Amino acid sequence: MSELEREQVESKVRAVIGQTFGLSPTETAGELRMGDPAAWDSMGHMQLIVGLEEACNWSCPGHQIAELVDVPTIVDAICNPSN
Amino acid sequence: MSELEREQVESKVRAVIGQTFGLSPTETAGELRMGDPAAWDSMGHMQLIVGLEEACNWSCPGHQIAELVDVPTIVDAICNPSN
Amino acid sequence: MGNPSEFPHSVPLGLVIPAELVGDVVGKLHYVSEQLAGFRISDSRDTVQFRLKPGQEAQRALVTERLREVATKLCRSYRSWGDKVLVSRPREQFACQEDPHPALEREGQIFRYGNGRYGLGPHMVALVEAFDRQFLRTVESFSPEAHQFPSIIGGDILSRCRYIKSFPHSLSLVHHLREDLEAIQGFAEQAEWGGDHLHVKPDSLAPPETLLSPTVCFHCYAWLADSKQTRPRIITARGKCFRFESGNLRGLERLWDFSMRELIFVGPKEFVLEQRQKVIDASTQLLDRWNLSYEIKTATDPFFIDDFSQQSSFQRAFDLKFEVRAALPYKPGGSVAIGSFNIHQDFFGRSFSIGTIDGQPLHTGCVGFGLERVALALVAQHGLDPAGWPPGVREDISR
Amino acid sequence: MGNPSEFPHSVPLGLVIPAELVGDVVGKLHYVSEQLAGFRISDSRDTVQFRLKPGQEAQRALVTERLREVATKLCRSYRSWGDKVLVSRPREQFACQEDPHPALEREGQIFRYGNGRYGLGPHMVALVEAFDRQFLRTVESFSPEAHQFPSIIGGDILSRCRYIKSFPHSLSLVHHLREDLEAIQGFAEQAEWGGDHLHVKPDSLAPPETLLSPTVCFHCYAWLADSKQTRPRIITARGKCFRFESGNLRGLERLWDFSMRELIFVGPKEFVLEQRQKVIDASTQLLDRWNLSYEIKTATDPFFIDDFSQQSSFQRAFDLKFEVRAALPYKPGGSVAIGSFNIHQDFFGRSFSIGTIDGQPLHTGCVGFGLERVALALVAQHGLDPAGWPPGVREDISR
Repeated sequence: MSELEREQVESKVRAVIGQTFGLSPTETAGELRMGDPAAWDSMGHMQLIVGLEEACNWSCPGHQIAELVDVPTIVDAICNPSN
Repeated sequence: MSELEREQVESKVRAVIGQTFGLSPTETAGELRMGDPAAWDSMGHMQLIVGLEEACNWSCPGHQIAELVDVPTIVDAICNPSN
Repeated sequence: MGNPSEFPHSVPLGLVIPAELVGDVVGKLHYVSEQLAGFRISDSRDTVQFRLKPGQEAQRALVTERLREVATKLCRSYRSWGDKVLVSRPREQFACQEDPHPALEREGQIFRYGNGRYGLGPHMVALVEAFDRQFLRTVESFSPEAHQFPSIIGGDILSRCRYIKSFPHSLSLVHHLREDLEAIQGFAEQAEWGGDHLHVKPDSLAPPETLLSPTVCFHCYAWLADSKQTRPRIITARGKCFRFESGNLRGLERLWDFSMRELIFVGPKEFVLEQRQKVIDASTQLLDRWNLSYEIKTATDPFFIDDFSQQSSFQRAFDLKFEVRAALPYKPGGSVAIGSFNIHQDFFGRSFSIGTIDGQPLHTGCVGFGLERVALALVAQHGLDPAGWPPGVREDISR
Repeated sequence: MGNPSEFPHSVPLGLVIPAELVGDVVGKLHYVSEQLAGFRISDSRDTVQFRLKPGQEAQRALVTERLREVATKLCRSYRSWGDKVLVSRPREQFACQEDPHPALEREGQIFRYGNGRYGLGPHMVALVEAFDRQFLRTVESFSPEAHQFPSIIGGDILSRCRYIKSFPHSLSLVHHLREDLEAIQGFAEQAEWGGDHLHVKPDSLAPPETLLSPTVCFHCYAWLADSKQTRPRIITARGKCFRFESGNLRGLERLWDFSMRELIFVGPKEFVLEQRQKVIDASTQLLDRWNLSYEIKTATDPFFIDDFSQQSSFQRAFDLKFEVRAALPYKPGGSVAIGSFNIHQDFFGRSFSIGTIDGQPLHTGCVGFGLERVALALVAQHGLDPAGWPPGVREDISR
């Protein structure tokens, strides 16, 4: 996967996170991880996963859900769905 | 106190018991003691004492209340208020 | 206390409340009106002084009338009784004279969650558990059958023994939600804490099937209900008990939710009377081992107004209830009931149809210790530091 | 079971309920409608069959719609997870294969007061107390601080940790009467047991300030609320817990009112994870000493419908909950959860503002054993006669 494609996925991931937790564009562009924003809690995490699955036409295996707690890890998971 | 007066007191006592617990004349004339009739329970006992005090113009000392559980004892207590 | 600005309104009663009845009267006046913010009995005991909640002045006449009605009703039918004192352990000097509640709170030994709801920390738990354990050892010779009962009790049981009508003021009803999807989802969306209560739609609640159990022994009688007993029974259980006491709730002295260890007797009249006396003797040994200052003397239950005078007089007349009152040195002359020794005659035997083989209703009695109050009395008399507690207590804690 | 006259109505779901989700779906369908008299999932798991209460046929369409809605909602968002099994103690042969409830009742070892409300007799009490005592000994090296908490809990506490919205179906609200003379006297006159509930005037009740506590540890977090902790804490308490489970209530397997011993951890993430693992190891020793057949494996809490899929998935994903499931030989393949080992991450640390010195929310975890269920599992596997119980059990009872 090219660097360009990766960047496209990351911006989509950030957009979904921003939408899910009602963030401003500045916040959406900043550092994001579970617990920060505060709305990214247990309920928020599962909403985010479902939102990402729809937006990225991707299916998240159960065992991976717990690892996807920041942007780079999420992007990795979506870009390398075999993992 | 004469036998006659005692009989008068007893018939008054029986009348108050009959009234208090809603007994028939036959029942009122029979053997009566706390627990029989069933309505002569804790609440009933105190209602009876109050009723007897009014009807017989008598005042029952607290320490005697527990002893007055049948007709002869009640009649004794009313006839010998010094006890 | 007598500051007139604190209690601007007065109700002359036209009688003097007997000194020994003041506590009972005060206990009942809390339930008179939700508009009542505070009250006291005047030093001359012939007047109730009170204060209304802000903006409730229009209720003054009604509240006045009710205060007078309740106070005079209780006084009119009062009989004077000399206290019968079975055991007395007075003390001149106490290690501690202060109200222990603030220090207990500071040291993490108690925590107030709300009206009548307290948590206990390690030292207080140690006292509660040690007393309970030691009481069980003390009554081992009775060979009691250990039982455990629920904390929620069916409305059928409380109706059957007249509790609902005699103690309505202290009931705690339990409601679950209706088993209906729309009702449950509606409740979940709308339920919100409003500062002092939960806002709920009443129609989302199912009608009450149960209440919180006010005492341990009712479940025992319900278990034995409609039976003929071939031998006397001695049963023990520890349980949570619940009595809502309105403005009377006060620290560990009076909790809405407390723990009680009970010993229950079911048998012929003489058996029950004899067992009660034996437990009084055994308990005295334990209380002395704990070096408590206390009295065991006649008492009555806190019946609500309509039942109060008659039922209380009856209990007094027949010596049905004795209480252990432990001294609270922080209240001059004050004490707290930490245990009671009760005879019910055949009341529960009749109410629950518990009889002999030939159908005669059996007698019952029970002994109960309020475990949080025992712990309170101990720290009130001996202080908070376990190193200063009596040797018997320290030994019982470490066993 | 599949007798069509027993369940005359059918709801085809248009999907097959995953086998491992059947229990969760059944658990929720009980709350769908008060008109529902009974139901089952078909063997093919693609249909719900049901029966209405007499005279309620008009509700058929509504009930059908709700059953379909709930079942499909739970299935649609379901993810499949392999069970993670930490410990497994299978057994081929059990001393006892029968449901012990009838015999326990016959022998005076249990008594059913009503839906989810049971009393225990001497042998069952001995098991409950011995397990609790031995568990405390087992975790002595953790030096837990013993606490005691109320059984009634403020609506503020349950709101603060989202319990009211996540588990509305299992709540028990507590109402005392209004502090008003007329309301109390009116209630006392009118309150009457109506066969399955108490007839009461709703306007005689004060709005609810408290509920019955569904678990032990909430009171612990509320005690520590809005504090900064200088060191990790390990706290233990035993308490009554209350979860109304409607048609799921069933003997000692699922009580409305049960006893739980908890061990609670508050500290940094690694501390909490490490303690949980240590208690799992210690508990395994105790369960083996009691010669129980059980498994320790991943599980989820019984969230209500709207929260169910997401919260359960989250718990599974992060291995937040492990349960001890003890075999119930009288149900082929069946088991009962007798304990659980839970991690809450920083959920309670955030909800109750329990932080480190520099304000970071702390993590929490708890371990709980349901004492009546432990006793049930023991008699279900080893029989009712104490002489036949494993040596470890007999020893622990006599200590």
